[in-house]
Amino acid sequence: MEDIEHIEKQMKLIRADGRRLDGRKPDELRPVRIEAGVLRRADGSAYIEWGGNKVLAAVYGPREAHPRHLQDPARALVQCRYNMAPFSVSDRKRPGPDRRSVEISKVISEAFSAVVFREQFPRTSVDIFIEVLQADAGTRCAGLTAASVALADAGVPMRDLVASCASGKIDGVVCLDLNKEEDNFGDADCPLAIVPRTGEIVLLQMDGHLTLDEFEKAMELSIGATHRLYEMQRDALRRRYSTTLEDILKEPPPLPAPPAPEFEPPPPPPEDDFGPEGI
Amino acid sequence: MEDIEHIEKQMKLIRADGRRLDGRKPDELRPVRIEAGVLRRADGSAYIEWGGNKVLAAVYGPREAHPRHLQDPARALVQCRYNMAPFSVSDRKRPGPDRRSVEISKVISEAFSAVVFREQFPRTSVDIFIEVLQADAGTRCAGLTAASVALADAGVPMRDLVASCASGKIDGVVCLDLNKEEDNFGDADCPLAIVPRTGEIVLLQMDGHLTLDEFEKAMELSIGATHRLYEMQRDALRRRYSTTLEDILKEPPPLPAPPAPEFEPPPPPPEDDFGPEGI
Amino acid sequence: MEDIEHIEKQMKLIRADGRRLDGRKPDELRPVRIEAGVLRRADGSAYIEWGGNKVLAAVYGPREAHPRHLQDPARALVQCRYNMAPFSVSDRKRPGPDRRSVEISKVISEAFSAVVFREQFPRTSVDIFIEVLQADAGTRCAGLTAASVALADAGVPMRDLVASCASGKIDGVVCLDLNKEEDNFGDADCPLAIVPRTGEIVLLQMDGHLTLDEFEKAMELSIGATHRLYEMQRDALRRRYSTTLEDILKEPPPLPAPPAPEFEPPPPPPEDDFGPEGI
Amino acid sequence: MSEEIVSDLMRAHVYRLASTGQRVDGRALDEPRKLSLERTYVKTAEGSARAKLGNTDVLVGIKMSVGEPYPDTPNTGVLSTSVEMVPLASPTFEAGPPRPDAIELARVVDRGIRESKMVNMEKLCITPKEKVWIMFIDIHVLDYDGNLFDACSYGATAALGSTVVPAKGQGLGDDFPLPVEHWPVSVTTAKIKDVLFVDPALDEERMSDARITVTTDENGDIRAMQKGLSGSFTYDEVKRIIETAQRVGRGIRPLLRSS
Amino acid sequence: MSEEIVSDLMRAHVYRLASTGQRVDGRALDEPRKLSLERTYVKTAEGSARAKLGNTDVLVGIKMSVGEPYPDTPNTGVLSTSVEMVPLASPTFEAGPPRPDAIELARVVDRGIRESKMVNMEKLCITPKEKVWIMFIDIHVLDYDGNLFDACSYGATAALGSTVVPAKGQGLGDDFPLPVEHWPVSVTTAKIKDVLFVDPALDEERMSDARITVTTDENGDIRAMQKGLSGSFTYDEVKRIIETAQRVGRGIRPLLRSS
Amino acid sequence: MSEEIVSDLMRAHVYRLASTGQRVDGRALDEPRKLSLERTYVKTAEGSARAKLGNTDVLVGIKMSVGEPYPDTPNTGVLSTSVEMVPLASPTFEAGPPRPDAIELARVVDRGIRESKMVNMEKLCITPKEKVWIMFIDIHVLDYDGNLFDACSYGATAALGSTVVPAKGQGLGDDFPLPVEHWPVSVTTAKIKDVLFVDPALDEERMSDARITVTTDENGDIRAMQKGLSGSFTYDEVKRIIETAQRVGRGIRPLLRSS
Repeated sequence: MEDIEHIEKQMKLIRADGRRLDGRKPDELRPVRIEAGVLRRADGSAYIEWGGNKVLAAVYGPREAHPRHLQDPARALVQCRYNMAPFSVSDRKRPGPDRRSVEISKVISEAFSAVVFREQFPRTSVDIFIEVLQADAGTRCAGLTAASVALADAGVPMRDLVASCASGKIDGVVCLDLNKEEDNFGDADCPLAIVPRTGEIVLLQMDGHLTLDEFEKAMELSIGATHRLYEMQRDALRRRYSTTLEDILKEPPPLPAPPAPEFEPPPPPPEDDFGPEGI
Repeated sequence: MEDIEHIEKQMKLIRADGRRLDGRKPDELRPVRIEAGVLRRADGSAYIEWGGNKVLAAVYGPREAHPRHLQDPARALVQCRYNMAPFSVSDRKRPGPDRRSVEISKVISEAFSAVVFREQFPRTSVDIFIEVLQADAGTRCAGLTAASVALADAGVPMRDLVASCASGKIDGVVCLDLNKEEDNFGDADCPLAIVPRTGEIVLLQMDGHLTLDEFEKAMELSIGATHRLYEMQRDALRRRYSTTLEDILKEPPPLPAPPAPEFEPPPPPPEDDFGPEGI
Repeated sequence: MEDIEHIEKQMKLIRADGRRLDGRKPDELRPVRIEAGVLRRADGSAYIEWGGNKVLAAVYGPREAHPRHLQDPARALVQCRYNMAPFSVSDRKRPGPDRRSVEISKVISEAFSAVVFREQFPRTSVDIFIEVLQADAGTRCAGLTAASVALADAGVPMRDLVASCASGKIDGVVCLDLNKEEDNFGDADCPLAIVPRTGEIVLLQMDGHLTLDEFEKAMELSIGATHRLYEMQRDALRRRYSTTLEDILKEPPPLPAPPAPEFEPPPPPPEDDFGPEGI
Repeated sequence: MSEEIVSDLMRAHVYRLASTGQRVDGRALDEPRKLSLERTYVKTAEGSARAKLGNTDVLVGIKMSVGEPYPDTPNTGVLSTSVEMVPLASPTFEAGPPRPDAIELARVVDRGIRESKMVNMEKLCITPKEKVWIMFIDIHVLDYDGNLFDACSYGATAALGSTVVPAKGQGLGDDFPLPVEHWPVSVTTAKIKDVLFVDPALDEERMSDARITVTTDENGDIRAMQKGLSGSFTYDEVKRIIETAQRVGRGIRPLLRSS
Repeated sequence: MSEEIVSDLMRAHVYRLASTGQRVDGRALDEPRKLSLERTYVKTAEGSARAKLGNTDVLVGIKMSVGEPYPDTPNTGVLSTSVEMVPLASPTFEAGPPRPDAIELARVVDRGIRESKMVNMEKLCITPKEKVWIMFIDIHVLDYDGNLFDACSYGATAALGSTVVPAKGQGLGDDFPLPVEHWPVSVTTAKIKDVLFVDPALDEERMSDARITVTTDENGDIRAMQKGLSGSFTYDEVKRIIETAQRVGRGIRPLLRSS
Repeated sequence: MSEEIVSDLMRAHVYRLASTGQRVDGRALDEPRKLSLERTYVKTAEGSARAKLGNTDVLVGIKMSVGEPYPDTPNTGVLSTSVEMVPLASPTFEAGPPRPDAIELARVVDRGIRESKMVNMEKLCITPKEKVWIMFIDIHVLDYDGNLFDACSYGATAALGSTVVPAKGQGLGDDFPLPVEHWPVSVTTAKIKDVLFVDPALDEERMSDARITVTTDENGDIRAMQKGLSGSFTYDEVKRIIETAQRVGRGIRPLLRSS
């Protein structure tokens, strides 16, 4: 392989003890923390920290789709806009969508289209906004995982949450969840998103070089990780809704009562749609 | 102050005799000339020469607002577009709006929204176009002052004209109506627009460095100037409407009469709206 | 003339034997080949090879005009989009319309507006797309000539085909149909499009330097050429429609019959509209 | 412009008049409107002219700056022409990037100046392959009452004639007047049915079937042509139009030239 | 923002309260909402701060890069401020290029920082005429609950105060903190009919007639002002507003300064 | 593309056929349409190929120019891929800047070529850090009858295989063929309900639930993948799809390779 000629590829990414430069084992996820309901204006929202990634997701809708000629008379549109803040990467990114963001927005929109009960809301749009505040590889998986929680927080009916994680190959070793350095100097990256309860794959991309065996190994790592992420998503939602009551009681009563509250508390997530093991 | 370090700031802008480089006293306005009704196609128009500024203003409307989703069912929109010709400044300006023009368009739109009887024309738009043909600092004040005359020329009902002038500080002295050189090398600039009959402030911006005392001094200069400008605006409208009849009589009768005149003579300005001292 | 100072102009374009560098006589057309009905999706289409030019034309419509506010309640719009592929010229052209393409699209739209029976299809649009795949001077004439065949192939009713050819001046000699080199280093170019049966001129542009005599000579060459092109256009349409039946018989019958054919065979060209000598 | 609805009645009236050689504003069919030019109108430009052709009013500014030549013309200055059809000038003009109308207009004005070799662009070369003068012709339409092609062309020609190249400010020797060597004149003819008339005013232009702009030089030679609108011309009409353009152009040239 | 329909009832309620010195959320008329600042929130930026003013939430990142100075300020670093009002933050924000709202906001925040000479831009010159530091202030609005002018300004000020110039990575000596010399504070006052109140929350802002932002420095001197919305102020009101801005600014300055 | 309304009847018909292993046009489920390639179709390009996959027709041109490398890959040529879905090719394509469809398509084709290291980009370095060859792959869609991913990929691959680098014209030695080292093949599989079929024609594509493109190399190794549309795949399906892509790819590779 001409990889040997690459200066960039000569970097050693796996240490002598088999661990990665950040100390992780090949099948180890970076630390992940998810919080639901973090924004006031959005119908639903979530925040995720995943390794060095910091990502916010918000959901608005179902609401009337604009412009009107885009409305689908039979179902809701699911439209995602993935965006990176200019300061989220080491070289400042110019504001506004680049080609990479457009593609990621498209595949995430398609992934969620597979789980939202779109037929219940004809002519509307479910709008998902993902803002990457700090990037460290794997932002689309982090964004998808957070957006899924934001959709539930917004009370959008769906078949299940979606959980997402990538695996890749570095120094010839198949590894879970590459960080920035591993992604830049590695051999392959393969982001995946699944519907955890059914195992359906709703997002799959790959670039690099994997044999079929390596691909299967990568998939096993990713699928395993999505189940762990699914637990964290559900925990975040549980924390959000169990604390709501306490929080309300702790807050001082508003002095002069406004004639009508602007912000309705978000409705509880639709238990039915998640079935017996739903949140 | 670190001003001393500025090479740009070392320029002397006030002469030993207390006068400015162009010979003006601190409280002296540059020469101003206003002409109403200078364009054929516009519903109303005006031209202003103010020092080295040459600015045209035109008004169209009230007319149906486009696109339709912008229409306000309760009142007219007042929309201003301030634009500089590419050749109006020393380094050629690329055609089309830059960020500065967008901001100026916004604050001028807001200034006129305060005086137009907007409720009389729901779903319409009053469109104000300001074209800077030659710029010498103070173009937004010149444009606003001309646009006000153009609105009256178009017969748009309003509470009063708006008159506008800036003051600033150069070499530590508060001065009225800075020119280009004074604006570039001065310490502060503060454009103001008021409704002369009531003294209401409808536009106010400032950048630079003024103590509260200096600010008050600047405001007194500007407010005084706006009253002089108000007289000139009303003179321009008086000239416009007293000469109309003579002009018509001087013109040769059109040879073959067209079936219907395309251009109605503009209606007289609505006297009522200006009250007893109206034009 | 200062032409002598032009290094570019010192190139000799007419040989000692009076022929041009590519061996053509001054009144000689480059080889032209036209084929009708070359695209599957378009309502009508044509391909032309003309010297080193390779151009595709497609027609869609009459179809509902979009956006709606552009619809003309009394007639169809005829809208042409002329576009060059990035690789069609020696220095890569950036994708998307440049000012030259916009102008050419406009004059071609106007040329066809003169022949299409627009009143028969109010509120619709007849959309003509011209894609230059390889350019060698004269692309607008080639595109127009092909688009005319595509319109007929689409069954759009029109008074006649339009045929187009340019003439110009090189080394002081008026010549028909300049190629790239002659266009770059020549003295004038004058594209023409006419309605062959009536001789009406529907497109005429010129740049360079022609005396009135030279202009008349150029027009004679171009008009003569358009009649030859008209024959080729009609031949292309005849070939297209005489072979259709044979082609169908040669094709294997589709195995499982689809419930409804997606592509209707295009209707025969409207004989009536072309009158007695119509195709 | 063509979006505007003009009554068939008005069109019939104009045609009836024209077919007896008359026009709504009293002009003869081959008579352009009064042209007035005000040169060096704008002090911030290196050259400028405000041109009024009847009630059509345009302002043209010339800016000169130093830049690189195009690779294929290393010894030649660069010419760039643009037109802003600002919405101040007409209820039918809209803000935004230039529409096809404005682009065609700028390109036709540009061709008349470029192809007639009005300005000797070789003399605007400073250092071959490296530094040349870039000449920006910016046309601002102020009041639109028909026939922008000619009004813009006259304004640009007069503005170029008044332009002084600011060489001194760039450390390139003394300022010098732009090397103008030819005086092209654009004349636009419109057609309703079978009647031709020059310099259409807005009312005439809106009901015209076809339009053609012919730019001729001092010798009467043709330097640029552009046919427009959805109608057509016969070859004989085109020949007559060119002859008229030559004759009318001879009348207008002295106005453009005097500076 | 003004597109949203607010019932006249709500407006009357807010006004009635305000005219007795009360506000819907219990604040006094001259009392800003609680400001909390989280500095160095983003590791990929040279400086950053997340500012929450009540429920309004913005994130500001500072990026420093090396580039050319403007020709007319050859010894001065370059400052560029932009605001993204991303649709995540409000149902009324739309994707797309910045609208006039966002442009005005960015320019007002920029002026407060620029005109107060908060950062000594001369110290960001590397080689006169050739190389200077370019300082990008990028403001990302995350949750919009009114008064973006102050929230964005506070976020930008705090972020600048935490910024370290990455000189080492460019081979330009040791990293150094941004040379901050002044601490401007922006205070925005809104008006309903004849009542003034600082730091309007969204509900208040939506029903305001006019708005004014005043930026003052340590000495109480005015560095930038911007009036907005379609209402007006009397001159007396403006003077009162400035005095309030000085007083409220003194209370907020220590929060911005502590790093 | 998905905007078009396809009757449920048609979808039911296609599904019923497919579930018995048949297709509307008589192909087997794992049988791509006939691919024909015409190389060096365009003389103005350094390489080109017109690819017809059934009735889907695309033209790819390769232009080589000299420029600067990216700072982070100073020894490597630059690859830029774009797709124009011109409205000539389909009633559903619109003029204007590339839509998400076209951007995704260009990026997937680009990844297949880039990640397979088809062209040795190091050999396109002229002077490290300063001058490299920039390789533009421009894809022009001419007739859209489904499965643009594969048609565009085949056209691009064949065009690259026919490309000669014009070094002589740049004074950089003799012209040389592009250093092609691998032959990736893209194979797209669509799914209706539980049935999979390769190379969907337009009718099939419009009623598909999901789509996946797999690019494999000579060794059958995977170089790029992209799942699309709003449906899903099971993991087992993905494995079957990859194996089919390897097998079908082996059949197509000789066609792309022969030059």
